[in-house]
Amino acid sequence: MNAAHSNTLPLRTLALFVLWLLLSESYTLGHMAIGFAAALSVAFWNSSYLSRSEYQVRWVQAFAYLPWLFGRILASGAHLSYLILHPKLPIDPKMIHHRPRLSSETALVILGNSITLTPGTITLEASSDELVVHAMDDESTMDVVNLRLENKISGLFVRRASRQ
Amino acid sequence: MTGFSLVVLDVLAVLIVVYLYRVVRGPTVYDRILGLNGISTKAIILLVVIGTVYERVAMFVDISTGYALLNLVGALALAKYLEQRGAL
Amino acid sequence: MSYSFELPLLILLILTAGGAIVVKDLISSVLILGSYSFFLALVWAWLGAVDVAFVEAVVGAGLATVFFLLTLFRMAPEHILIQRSPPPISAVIALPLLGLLLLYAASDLPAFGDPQSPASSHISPYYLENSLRETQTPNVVTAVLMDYRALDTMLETGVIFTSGMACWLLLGRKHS
Amino acid sequence: MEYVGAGLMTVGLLFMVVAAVGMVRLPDVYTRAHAVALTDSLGAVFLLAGLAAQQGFSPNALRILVVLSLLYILNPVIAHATIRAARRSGLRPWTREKP
Repeated sequence: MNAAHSNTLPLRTLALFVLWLLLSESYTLGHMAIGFAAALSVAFWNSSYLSRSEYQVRWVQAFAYLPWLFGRILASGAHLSYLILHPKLPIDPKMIHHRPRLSSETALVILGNSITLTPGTITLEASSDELVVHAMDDESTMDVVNLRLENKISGLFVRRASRQ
Repeated sequence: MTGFSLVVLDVLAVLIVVYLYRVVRGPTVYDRILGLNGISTKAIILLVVIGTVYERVAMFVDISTGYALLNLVGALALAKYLEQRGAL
Repeated sequence: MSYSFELPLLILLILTAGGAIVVKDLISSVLILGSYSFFLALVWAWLGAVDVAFVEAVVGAGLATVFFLLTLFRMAPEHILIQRSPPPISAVIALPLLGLLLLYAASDLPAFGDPQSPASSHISPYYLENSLRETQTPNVVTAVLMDYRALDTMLETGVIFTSGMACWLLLGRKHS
Repeated sequence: MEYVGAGLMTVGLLFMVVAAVGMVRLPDVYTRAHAVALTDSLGAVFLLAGLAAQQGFSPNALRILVVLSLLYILNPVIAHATIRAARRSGLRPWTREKP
């Protein structure tokens, strides 16, 4: 555990503890003590899983991203429903190989998750140099091919001023 | 709104039968896993709906959260194993 | 309380139980048993026994499935297929008779939710009135399980512990 | 608020019915995975959001939203893992024109 992680430890503990308080609805001293101990230990033991990245999340854009993603999910969900309910089943499944230009691992994970969440496309393989995506038809692939998703996600991160 | 909740419960139960058909028939083991995953998603939602019907959401949400996490662990373990071993 | 959701649940239970018997390989059978176990948990939840539902979902649908699968993965692939011999004649005759006998016995049970049944008129009121004062537990089912039936539950825990140890000993061995 | 909740739940149920139809009609694992992802991402989200709306602004609505976000995060992971296992074990995807 290096210095950067212990900096955020109180913050993570606080976030988990607030979640506990909201969910437990029991504010006796004993229960709150248990909750605080649990939050602290979870935050502490998971420290080693946080990799210190040179990117920083821009929170405003991150919160704006979720509704936008949901809108895309709705649109492609309607399209996929049309494909499924159409009597002739006009699907044309294909694999597309996509080379992401994202360098941060977190951004790559978010990209893969967003692709899978959007109906009509599912991430098959994700590595830093290639994403294999299975798509229902040409129209579903649009968001991946024309880099809309990717540009959105790369806008969520900003390179941190290097401290070393 | 209890009447509407009951309708939701029954529709979900009927949909589960469809997924069950996929689990029983599914040509490959992956079809079965997918079907089971769909069933557990629906069952998690069913638990929350039952919780709202009984007006004890807190307790039922606990169960469904636990089940969602266990489902993740089980599905991931299974997928990892099948990946190493190959199709049956 | 209406019966409109119990019937679909019970039908699902029977379907999954039948499906687990019918399928050809053990992995599918285990997966279907997992969903069976989950429907059982839904039944408990619907009847208001939340703790039992929780245990059923965690142990039955989660842990048992994973343990079964871990065991299957240690087996040779050819042993995973089920070779089923036709059932013996005596079983074909005797089991439906046993079922009829059970149905006949069940017809004497008090109706579900009948306020006049012995369980509702003698035992339940006592627990409902006194359990909070005697055990300080808000959930009556938990109070019955953990306090009034504590010895029983303790021995059950012993059984579960033993089986857990057995699983660990069997599965924890190194591949040779 | 109750009627908003009921409306959202109806939309969620519709998506779930579509996904179940897809589960039966679609030809192979990969395409069926799309149907399951549809259930999870739209059906579950609409249904749970409807339930939360019925609860109004209360801790219970928050709890339901916790389940919602859990499903929202975990289900893509499960779908991806299953499909990746299918691909790595050499299952060929179904295509329109037979090679």
